[in-house]
Amino acid sequence: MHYVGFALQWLMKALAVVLAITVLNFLIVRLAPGDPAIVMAGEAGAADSQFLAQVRKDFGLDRPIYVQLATYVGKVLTLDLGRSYRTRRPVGDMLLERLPATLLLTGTAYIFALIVGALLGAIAAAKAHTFLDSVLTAVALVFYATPIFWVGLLLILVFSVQLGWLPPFGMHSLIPVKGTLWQMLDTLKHLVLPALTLGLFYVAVYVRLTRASMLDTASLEYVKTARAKGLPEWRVLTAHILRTALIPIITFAGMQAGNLVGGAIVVETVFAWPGIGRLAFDALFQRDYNILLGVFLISALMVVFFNMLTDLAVRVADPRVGSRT
Amino acid sequence: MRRILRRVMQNRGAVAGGVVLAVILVCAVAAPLIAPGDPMATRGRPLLPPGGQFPFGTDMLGRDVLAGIVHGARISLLIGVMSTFAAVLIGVTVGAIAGFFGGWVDEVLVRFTEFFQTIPSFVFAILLVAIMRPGLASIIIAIAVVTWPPIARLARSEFMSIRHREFVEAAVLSGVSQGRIIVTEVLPNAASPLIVVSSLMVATAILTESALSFLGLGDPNHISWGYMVGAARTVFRQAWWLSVFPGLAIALTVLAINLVGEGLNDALNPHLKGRIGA
Amino acid sequence: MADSLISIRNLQIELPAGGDRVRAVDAIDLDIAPGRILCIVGESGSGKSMTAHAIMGLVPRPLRATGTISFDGNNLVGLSEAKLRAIRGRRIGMIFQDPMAGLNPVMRIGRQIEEVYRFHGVSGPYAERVESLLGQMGLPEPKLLRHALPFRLSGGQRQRVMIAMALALDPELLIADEPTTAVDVTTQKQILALLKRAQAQRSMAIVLITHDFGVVAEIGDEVAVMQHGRIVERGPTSEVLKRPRHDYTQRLLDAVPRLRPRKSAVSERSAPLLSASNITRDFVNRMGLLGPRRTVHAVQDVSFALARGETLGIVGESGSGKSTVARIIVRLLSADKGDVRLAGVDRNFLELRNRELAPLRRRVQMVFQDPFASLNPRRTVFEIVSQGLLAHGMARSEAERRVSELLRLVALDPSAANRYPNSFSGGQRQRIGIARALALEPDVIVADEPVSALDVSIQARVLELLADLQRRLKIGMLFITHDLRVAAQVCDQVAVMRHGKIVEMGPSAEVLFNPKSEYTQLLVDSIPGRNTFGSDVPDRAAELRGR
Amino acid sequence: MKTSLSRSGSCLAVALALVGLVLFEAGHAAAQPTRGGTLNSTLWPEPPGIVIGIHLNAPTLLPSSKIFEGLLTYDFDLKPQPMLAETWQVSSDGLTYTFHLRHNVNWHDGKPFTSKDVVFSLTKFIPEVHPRSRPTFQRADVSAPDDYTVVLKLKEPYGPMIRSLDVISAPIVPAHIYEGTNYRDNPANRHPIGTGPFKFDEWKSGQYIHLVRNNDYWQKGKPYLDDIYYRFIPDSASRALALEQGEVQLATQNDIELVDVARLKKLPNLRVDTKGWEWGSPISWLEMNLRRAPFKDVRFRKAVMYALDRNFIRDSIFFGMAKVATGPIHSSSPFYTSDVPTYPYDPQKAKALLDEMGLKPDANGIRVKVSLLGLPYGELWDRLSQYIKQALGQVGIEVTLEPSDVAGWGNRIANWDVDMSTTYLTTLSDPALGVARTYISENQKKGVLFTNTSGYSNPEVDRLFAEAAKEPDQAKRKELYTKVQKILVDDVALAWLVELQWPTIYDARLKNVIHNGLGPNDNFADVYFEK
Repeated sequence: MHYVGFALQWLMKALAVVLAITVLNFLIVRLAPGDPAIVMAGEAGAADSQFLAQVRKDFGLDRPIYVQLATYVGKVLTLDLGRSYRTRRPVGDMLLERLPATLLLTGTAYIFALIVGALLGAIAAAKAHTFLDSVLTAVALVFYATPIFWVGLLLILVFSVQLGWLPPFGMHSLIPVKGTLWQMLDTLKHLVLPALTLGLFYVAVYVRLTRASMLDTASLEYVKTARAKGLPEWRVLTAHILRTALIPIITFAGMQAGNLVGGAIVVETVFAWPGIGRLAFDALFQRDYNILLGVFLISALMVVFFNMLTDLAVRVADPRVGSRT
Repeated sequence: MRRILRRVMQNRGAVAGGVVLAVILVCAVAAPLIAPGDPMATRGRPLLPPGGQFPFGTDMLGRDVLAGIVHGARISLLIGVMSTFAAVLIGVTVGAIAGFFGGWVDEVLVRFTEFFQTIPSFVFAILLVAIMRPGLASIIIAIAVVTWPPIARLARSEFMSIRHREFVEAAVLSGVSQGRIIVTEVLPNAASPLIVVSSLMVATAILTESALSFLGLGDPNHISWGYMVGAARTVFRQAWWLSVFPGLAIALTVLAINLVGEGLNDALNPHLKGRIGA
Repeated sequence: MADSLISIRNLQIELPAGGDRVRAVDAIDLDIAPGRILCIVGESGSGKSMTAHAIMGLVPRPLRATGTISFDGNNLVGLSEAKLRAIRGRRIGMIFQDPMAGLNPVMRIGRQIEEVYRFHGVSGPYAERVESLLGQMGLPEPKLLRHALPFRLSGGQRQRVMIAMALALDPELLIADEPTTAVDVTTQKQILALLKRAQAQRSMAIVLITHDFGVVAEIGDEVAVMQHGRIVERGPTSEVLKRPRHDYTQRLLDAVPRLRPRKSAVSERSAPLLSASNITRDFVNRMGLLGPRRTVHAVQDVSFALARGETLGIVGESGSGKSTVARIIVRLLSADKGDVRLAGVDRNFLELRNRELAPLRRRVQMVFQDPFASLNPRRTVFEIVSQGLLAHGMARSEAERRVSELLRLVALDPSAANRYPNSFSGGQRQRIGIARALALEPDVIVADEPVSALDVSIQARVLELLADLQRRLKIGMLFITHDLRVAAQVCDQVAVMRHGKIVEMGPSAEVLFNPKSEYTQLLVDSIPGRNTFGSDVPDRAAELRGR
Repeated sequence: MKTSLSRSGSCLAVALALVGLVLFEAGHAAAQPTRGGTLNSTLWPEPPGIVIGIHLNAPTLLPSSKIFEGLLTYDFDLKPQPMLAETWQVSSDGLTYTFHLRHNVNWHDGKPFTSKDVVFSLTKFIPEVHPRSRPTFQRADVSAPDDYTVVLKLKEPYGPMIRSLDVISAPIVPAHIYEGTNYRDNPANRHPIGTGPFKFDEWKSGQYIHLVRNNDYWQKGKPYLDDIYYRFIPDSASRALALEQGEVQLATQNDIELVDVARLKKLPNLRVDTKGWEWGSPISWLEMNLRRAPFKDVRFRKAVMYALDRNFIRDSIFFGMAKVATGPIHSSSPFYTSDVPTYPYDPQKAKALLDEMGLKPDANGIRVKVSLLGLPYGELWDRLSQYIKQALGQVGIEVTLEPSDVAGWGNRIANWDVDMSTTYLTTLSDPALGVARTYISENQKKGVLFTNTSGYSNPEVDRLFAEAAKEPDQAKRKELYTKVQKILVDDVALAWLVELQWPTIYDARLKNVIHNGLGPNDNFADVYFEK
């Protein structure tokens, strides 16, 4: 496997894609009516032309678009994502502060969904067309069909309001807990409900995908050979059917991984989770272009990175890919 | 066609889904008959619990929740179907051209599709709605622009595989023009997987609309389920019926569409229905 | 038979409602003697494969087998999973038809073979046990092969690995479901020889399912003929082939193409209708942007000429480039180099661009191999056959008349015009394909393996139709096939191709019966059951004189 | 000492509180402010900054007013009270203001507070960054005869001056930190240095702002609280939940949806207070673009007033947390008069006026079609727009709601690209500061929000406002403002709806939360948890 060639190819592609995205996003974001100065004036309940002119001059909003674009791309290449109009803080810092929260939430939900979903999907496929199968598929469908925020609010109502087992929102409890271990435990306790809300939807997706993929693989000829060899059913199911059925699932999971950034806005809103999904949402309404572009950039990098990872994973899982004689 | 219908009927889930969908379609079409008058008009005291004159209760402006659900069906389905139709139109065109002609055309279009996937789809939808001033049209366009890439990828792979089938080559030899070949030879055979996927997309579109309304980007001039659940969020605790009924309506519709989609899928490509046991 | 290994009594397998038959297997009784090779022969859909699967308990749900298959004291039908598993792979081995799909694509060869040992309680290191097994099967460098993945092996090699797996624990019975149907003639000969040797060494029984009487003649000690789920005849191979008692068996035997020289109908060769010279085409594939380039020389400098009313056969094994040549001639594939001249056209047919190409394209049409893939399932027969006519501007009413005429020409009832392809059998579909090819009154028809997907009996009738049409319409025909017997029966001239080159070309009687290159000789010798069916060609000298 | 209210649901909380109540009543007289305790308050949206002046957003004011202080503060009747200025005199001609500063006051970094800081704040810092107070302090020459005395000299008397020295209009910032730097980018903005009772400790983006007690505060023994957490919770339902469960003890302004406030009011462990907005005096109105056809005609504007049932708005939209507005000036202002034309809910009169204008209803009862750009500040304002559309619809005015987000809304109003729009604005402590800007002709500045965007222009009104601003005699000013109110209301310059009374909701055991005109924006020096 010529890894150098592969890595080089990925690097070139990543750079080109990210640059193209940055430019296009820069232009798209500016299409939204109004600008940060108006928003800040609105919030302050006070403004005069000098205030508006001041804000716009400070951030070069008064200069022509292409000049703004050139400066922005120039800065991005030096890893400087510009500053937020509202808080005047460097966007890089703001994103770094909030990225771990998003990755923790979406990462946990993603892994939980992948494992539980694939497992349940495999069971449903193994027991295809039995009662258990229809129950699992029905439950998967229900979670696939219910709006995420609705599930979130219901979970809060049941588990934190009525039963009081879990905190309803936020990432840490109010009185800062001492000791890293306790803090970790505290964050985990806060993580359960939001990760569950986000996870349940994706569990449903993976159950259906795994089941269909396994049923497809089961009808292939070599499964019959495996049985003709007298292998026990569990061996046939795992080593032969599941092993190959995983390949389309890995591809799908790779695609989903790229979308981890934006996927959690609704959950971050309901659970007051300090992630960059909600940051992007607020930035959009505050027309804080640089933050929005920063989030888009991170998301683009993650998509390109995970695509590469998926390519690698698929090549490992399915040696036929890429080394066909 | 009768054969496909017969096979769909055998799938219990699809039948149940079909029945529920039919009820919802009836609501959407005959909304003014079932709940006459403007669903947005105040009818009674605000926040009345379900029962008596208002089987589903009233919202904070005293509007009848049942009327909202019946009329909401029309808007939610409209958004779901229209945005999916637009997405399928864009997706199939791009996918067909890329898949059928291949070469550099394919390369360019694949890059173009990939670009759309790098932007987090939901944030992009919100951005589009904000740009085009929130409203029905902008929601439909936003959802369509965000959901066409998967359809394009599917159409591309379908077209690529069918393009090399022998009956297509026979048509080429008979001197049939490429345009006609796409329409008469390739598209009909690529239709079945596309139908199944687009039925699932209608469901996802309705969910997206409800999420947009939840975040305050719904169109206040038209009552939709998403708008109702979004508006009810603040009184989630004491007026549970304001979000439960529309939420149920969304879930049921999406469930029904999925079941019908699954039934279609089994009917159109029966071998998929295979078994694991010998 | 008292000491039979397996005795099958009243075996029945129901078909789901709506099929064209009630039962796949209809109450058959069959005894399998130990240490002998029993061939079960029959056309597709005769239930032969289902019977084999029933023995192994692999009848796919929702079908269910009833009746008794007694083996070593218990009835395999309905036996508990645990007991069945103990037998499968240990006491009865099985191999299947398609080597390409028979092995797990993502698991190394060695591990797939180890599984047989591991899950039947054989402990200890497996390395050299597997390697010796692979060696016995005649596979090159077993040490390397153990770590290879299936897709690196050829079809023949994969079939040998499958056989190795089946024979790992020296089973008493090996069931082979059409083991050589999907491989080339030369490979088929080696595989049959391997099976015969393995059977002799292990004195085990083999049940071999096939549709080719040649294979039966080559390897079978006994034979059972099946039709519509019933056994119509059974007995020692030599007897059944010489004096078949049942007329169905007789009909099948007659339909088997003989390697008989063909009286060349064309007295002398008129001006060439189509002449091709120095056709070359390479295929380049590259892994990833910077991966190494691999070039395959599919067609190298091929030249030939085709006269009106004459059939030129191009014969060769898979990968010899014969299909590539065919597709280049009909302009479905572009050639790197090469010149093709149609009678009356002074330009190179390969270089014409769309406007000039369109009118000439109708003069060269093609008949495809797979009857099920060459007709668009979603269009009526009329639309399929008339698509060329309509595209060239013929009025619909005129086209309708022309289609009915064409259908009658290929011995199909004109009423078939408004039905869909899925309501026709393989043979009927191929006739529709031929009607489509004839619609534009072409000068040349390129037939790419037109009959290889059909059952023997139907094959014969379609070949007769082609020969008859060619005589009546004076068309030149380029006939691509891997089966020398079919080539001998149909072609006036024959060209033998190997690795993209023509190794030998000339009159079919000459090339096939007095081959100059020994590759052709190898091909001729590899024809299964050659001496049984070739008996009416005792002496080459006589055959030459017979001209 | 975090409140130990157990989480086992509200019924247990009721029992505990009842016991608490009894104790409270008995020991009322002897209640001494107890020291200690952590106050958790909700705060949303997360403020852009924490230095008053550089940012004037409501979320900035809440924490910042605990860190910085002004020369004065104001009681519920907006009478000036001492803060950094111990005593002060105003000359009879109203031109000279002299302030005597407190001694022994230190900045949080230990540096002493002197008149140099006041002069720097009033002459450099505020005119540069504070758009609202810029015109006020450009009128005055500020000098410091000695370290603890500051003198303001005016060219002409300016009524509102005495009421513009609170911490929000005139924050006193440390000269030694800001002098000579670019105020907006000064690193101190992220961890501000003030003189107030609480010091800045930490700001975790997306989570909370943490202030701790200033042990060296000039009011000895104060503040009573140990520290304050301002927690960012994006979802109003979650905020209400936090309050109910005692995880949070204070919620202000529109942190909680008004419909929830009505519910929370009944809970024994919570108190709701709508006072404390006198200084801000926010009024909500429906603005009509007088540059466009139907709105030019005063009869149409009167018809709109008659068509809106402002009692329904007060009760069903604002759930009683409001007062029907009669005119441009807030009822808590000394210059307010109720002797103005009134517009009771009278749809028939509205229809009569529309008929008089010649706007006859067509086949399905529609006389005219207009559009409304509703304030996009959450679900409350959506319902207000829905009601306006429905109410005007009943008299034949078909309203199309134009949904938008904050930036789009601000942009279209500032550029006069709208038929009607709803908004609310603080009219501040003096009409010259917070009212005139909306009605005087010369303040029509395209592209700038909160100016005279409705396009109303009346020379008489301009004259009255100018004169009233310069008039030193309070009685004369009241007379002038009464005339102005009569004209504006008769002219229906705007369709005033309600005076907003944002609720402050706090834990029953929290004392002195709202005890002056600044309400929750007071410096909380006196707030304590009763044992």
